[in-house]
Amino acid sequence: MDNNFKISKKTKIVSLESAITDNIKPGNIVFLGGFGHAIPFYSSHEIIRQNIKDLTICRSGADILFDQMIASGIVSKVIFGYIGNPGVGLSHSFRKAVKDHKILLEEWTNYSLILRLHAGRMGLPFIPSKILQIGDMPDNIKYMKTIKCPYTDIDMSAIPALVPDVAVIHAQQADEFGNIQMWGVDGDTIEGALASNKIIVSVERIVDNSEIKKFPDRTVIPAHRVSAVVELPWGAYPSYVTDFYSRDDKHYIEYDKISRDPDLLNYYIDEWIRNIQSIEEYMKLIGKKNLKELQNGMCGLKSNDE
Amino acid sequence: MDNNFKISKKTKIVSLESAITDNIKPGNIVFLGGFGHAIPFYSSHEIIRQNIKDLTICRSGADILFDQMIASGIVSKVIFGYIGNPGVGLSHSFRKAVKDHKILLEEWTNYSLILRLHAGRMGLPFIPSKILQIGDMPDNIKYMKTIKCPYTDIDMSAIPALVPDVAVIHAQQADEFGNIQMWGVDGDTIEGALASNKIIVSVERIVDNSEIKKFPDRTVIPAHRVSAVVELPWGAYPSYVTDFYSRDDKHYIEYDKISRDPDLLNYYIDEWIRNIQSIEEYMKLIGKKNLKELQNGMCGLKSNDE
Amino acid sequence: MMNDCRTLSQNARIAVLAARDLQDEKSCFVGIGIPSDAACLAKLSHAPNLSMIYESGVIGTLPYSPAMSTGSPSIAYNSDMITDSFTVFGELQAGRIDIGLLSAAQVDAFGNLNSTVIGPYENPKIRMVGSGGAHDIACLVPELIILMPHDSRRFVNDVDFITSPGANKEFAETRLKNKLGSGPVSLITDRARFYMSKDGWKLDAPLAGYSYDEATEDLPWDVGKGINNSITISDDLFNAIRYLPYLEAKN
Amino acid sequence: MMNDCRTLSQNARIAVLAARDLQDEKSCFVGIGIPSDAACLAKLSHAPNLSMIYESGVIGTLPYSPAMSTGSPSIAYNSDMITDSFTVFGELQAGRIDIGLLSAAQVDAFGNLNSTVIGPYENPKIRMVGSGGAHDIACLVPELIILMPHDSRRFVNDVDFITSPGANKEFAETRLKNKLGSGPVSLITDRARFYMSKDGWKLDAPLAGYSYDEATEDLPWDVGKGINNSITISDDLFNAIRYLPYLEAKN
Repeated sequence: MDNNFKISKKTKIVSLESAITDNIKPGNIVFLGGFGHAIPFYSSHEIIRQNIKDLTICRSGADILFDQMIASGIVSKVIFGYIGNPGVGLSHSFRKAVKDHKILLEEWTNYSLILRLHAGRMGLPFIPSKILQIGDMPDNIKYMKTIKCPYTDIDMSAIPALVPDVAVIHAQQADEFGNIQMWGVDGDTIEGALASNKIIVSVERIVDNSEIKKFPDRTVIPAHRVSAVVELPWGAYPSYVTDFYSRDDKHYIEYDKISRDPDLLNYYIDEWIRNIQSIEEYMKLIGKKNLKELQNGMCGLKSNDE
Repeated sequence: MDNNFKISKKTKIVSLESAITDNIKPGNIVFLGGFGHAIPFYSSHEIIRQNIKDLTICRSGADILFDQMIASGIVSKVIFGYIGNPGVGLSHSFRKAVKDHKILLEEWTNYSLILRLHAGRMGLPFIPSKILQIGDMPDNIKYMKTIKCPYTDIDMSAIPALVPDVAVIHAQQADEFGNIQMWGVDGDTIEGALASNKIIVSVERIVDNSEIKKFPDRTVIPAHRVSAVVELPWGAYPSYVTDFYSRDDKHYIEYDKISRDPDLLNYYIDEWIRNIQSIEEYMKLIGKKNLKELQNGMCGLKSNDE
Repeated sequence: MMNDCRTLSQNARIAVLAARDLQDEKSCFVGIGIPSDAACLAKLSHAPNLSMIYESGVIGTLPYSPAMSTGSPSIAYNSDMITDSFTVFGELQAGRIDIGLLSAAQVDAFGNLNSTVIGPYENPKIRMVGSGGAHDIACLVPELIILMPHDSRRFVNDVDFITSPGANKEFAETRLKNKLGSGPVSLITDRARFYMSKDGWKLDAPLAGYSYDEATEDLPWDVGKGINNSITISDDLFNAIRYLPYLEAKN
Repeated sequence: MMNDCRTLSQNARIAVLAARDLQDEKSCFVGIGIPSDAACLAKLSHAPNLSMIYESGVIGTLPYSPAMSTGSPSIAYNSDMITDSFTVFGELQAGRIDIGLLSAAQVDAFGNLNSTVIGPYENPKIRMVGSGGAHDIACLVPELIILMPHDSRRFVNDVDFITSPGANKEFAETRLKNKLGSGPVSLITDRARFYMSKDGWKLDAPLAGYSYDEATEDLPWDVGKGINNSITISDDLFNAIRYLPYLEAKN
């Protein structure tokens, strides 16, 4: 084939505003990506700014992004394996919402939640597993059925598929057509994205398609599955992005204090989320010194150049 | 932690001879890796040289390596989805062995074979699927059971797990501890390796552990799962290895003619397999000019430097 | 002036006719050979956003040269994504790949395909390669297109072995009940396009330049009179063939 | 001269005691905090070939600095492999990871662990983080080691919620029947090591420097008299602590 033949293809690049408006509706089940790494903070904040309500949010291990979503009053249900502030303590907004019966739970474990997404990704109504056969099971997941393995006769849990309406994830790079490249810790991010009907991706940088083709193994979601791509450098702050910036552990520690106090938390949500108009304002809030330190931090730009 | 602290760990590097002798026994189920790409020709030839008999060999899509193993009389059973000479035609040794009832078949499809390995990899006795419900099913897989999905009530195939005794695969590189890195087309290679109880890996090159740590995402099998590592440049010829050398399509085309004729095939097996004492002899047989051309070919060394 | 398809090779004729059925922005699961060529032609003409998915796990590629295997260098080279076979078959089972293209040694009136054996399974006259991914694609894909050179031995009343199930009544019912793909929708030969009806293949129309008699020559099925006079190939599609010179050379 | 463990921080004491149970060439599924620290100490002393697996998918790493999450930079940095969570949990379910280490808010006599709620599930006094991977590890791993600071509120007769199932008779029977892992084998506190018997935790021995009374203080269970006098920590293991300065600093 003629090497120079150019096919003119559709771009998937849109503004963050329309990525969210066009793809997330009230009542949707939304998978939020990022397992410690590459958590889509900034794009999820846009859901809060647009005040899209009655959402069910899901993932295996969730951190303070879930706390912020819950605190903002747009979440009616969580489907999860863990919600906390890893290494710091509890998710206080989650704790309060549960205490005040303001939120519905569907409480799995990390592996069973991943298997739910795995079944969704594979187009299966369920997948068997050995877990969830002993121990206490919350009423909210007692709809799960048991099956007998037709070969070994052992009882197994029939983990039901989970097919989120939309996945929101953050990655290192994409081309304009929507080929997404991510490396470093993934956790259940790709599993959740591929399980979902729509996929919204924010990336640190848009690159040319020729860059994508240099490492096709790094492409984790193919263009035709992606609904929207938004370029959002620092979009995963205060989590981290391998080869871009490190994790702001201090932010997570401070958030523990802040989220214990409703007034402080309101102020935080206004300051860090509701009043923010652009990623540039977000970066300003992070602060130049901090941006530089995080770029120099472990797994940041500099750490990679060693 | 002290950056310079060195832990003295066990090496997994052994000779090809002992990699095969120590890990493959008569009667074993052996998964052979490589899907078009990185087919473990040379290490599998050692199984033929050692004349380890009564083997069951398995994978989804199999090419002329399976033909050679069958022709050598060491295979009593094949578990497969496809056996042929892709883009060229049939596997003549397979065709003859079936005609002469010299081989047992367990005939799946590519996806069901992959699901068998997937179940094995996940520690499940079976995995459900929508396939194998309509169409003809050979008697040799009629032991497969059907189950009812407890949620949707639809009938599904209960694809039984396959846990090979040993996987033999070829990859780009490994460190001495057995961390295996592979990129390019994988097909079901990693699935099959992770499903297996033991894993034997030949690689184009041994690299320092520090090279592995530069791209931990490229590590496809962790050291603790690997039984033996052997350095075998050109070990995947006449298939190819991305960033090393291209596929020798001509060899595949000639093999079609050769494998139709028992005398020619015997001569071929002596020349290319039984009489070969070292990878250097194999390279000599490939020929200097051909080695160079293949390095310059598509997906070869040079193609990567563009 | 109408593009003269009689000047094309047999493979090229199948490829252009099949390419017409591949709409822009769809995703399709393609095998090596004419299926891949057809998708390339569509992509190079009316369907620039067509996504081509190979069972080796390669996505988003336009082969420079004919590939012998779905895992070949010319498929992997310059691709947008290389994932594993498990992932692409999973997408297929999840109904997220729109179209599949298959060929085989034999096809019957309801699109049942055989690539396993000629003769009885236990005592084959010719033992062939087996399903590969063909059975899986035929079961799972929402829309299946079957590609066949017009060779009367390939068109049969009953295939010797149903490797890849078609759309006969019993299968159609199970497909619906068990939420499988709906099966074959069109049969493309180098002379005509057929569509699947309740009663099996019916003629859509011959390829422009071919007569009704040529289109239906030696077919063992009643394919009707055709619903169109002939199928013409657009200039864009016709001209795209020049990007796949091997397709022309290979008759 | 015996290494004086009383000079160590509470966390460091748990970590060295637990490290003893991690044999060379085994693989272990570790969480953040003391489990990870214990595995590091083992690797730096008697178990150089111990494979450490984090649920984030990271394998083969020695964290330079304490990590807050299993997906944190100090876990990912300098690792041998980063795969996905699906893969490592699959290895666990396949029985291919030998040892798991867990901590929790509460533990009972049979090693049932609670990290879900204090108080009733529907009206919790304290709603905690939930299982994470803890339930999965407790069900699937062949050998489970439980790590607990000696804090009498954590040792209970009945946990408020069984997040991670232990080895009571009913569970043990199901474990055997349904081919799960065999569950908890040891409980490590900062004062002693206990092993699981048919009747629940029994004292192996106090950590050297601790008395029987200290080791069993406020425990609500009958842990017996102990089968050894005391557990001394080898020089290699004791000295390895200097590579994890944060472990010492953090009491």
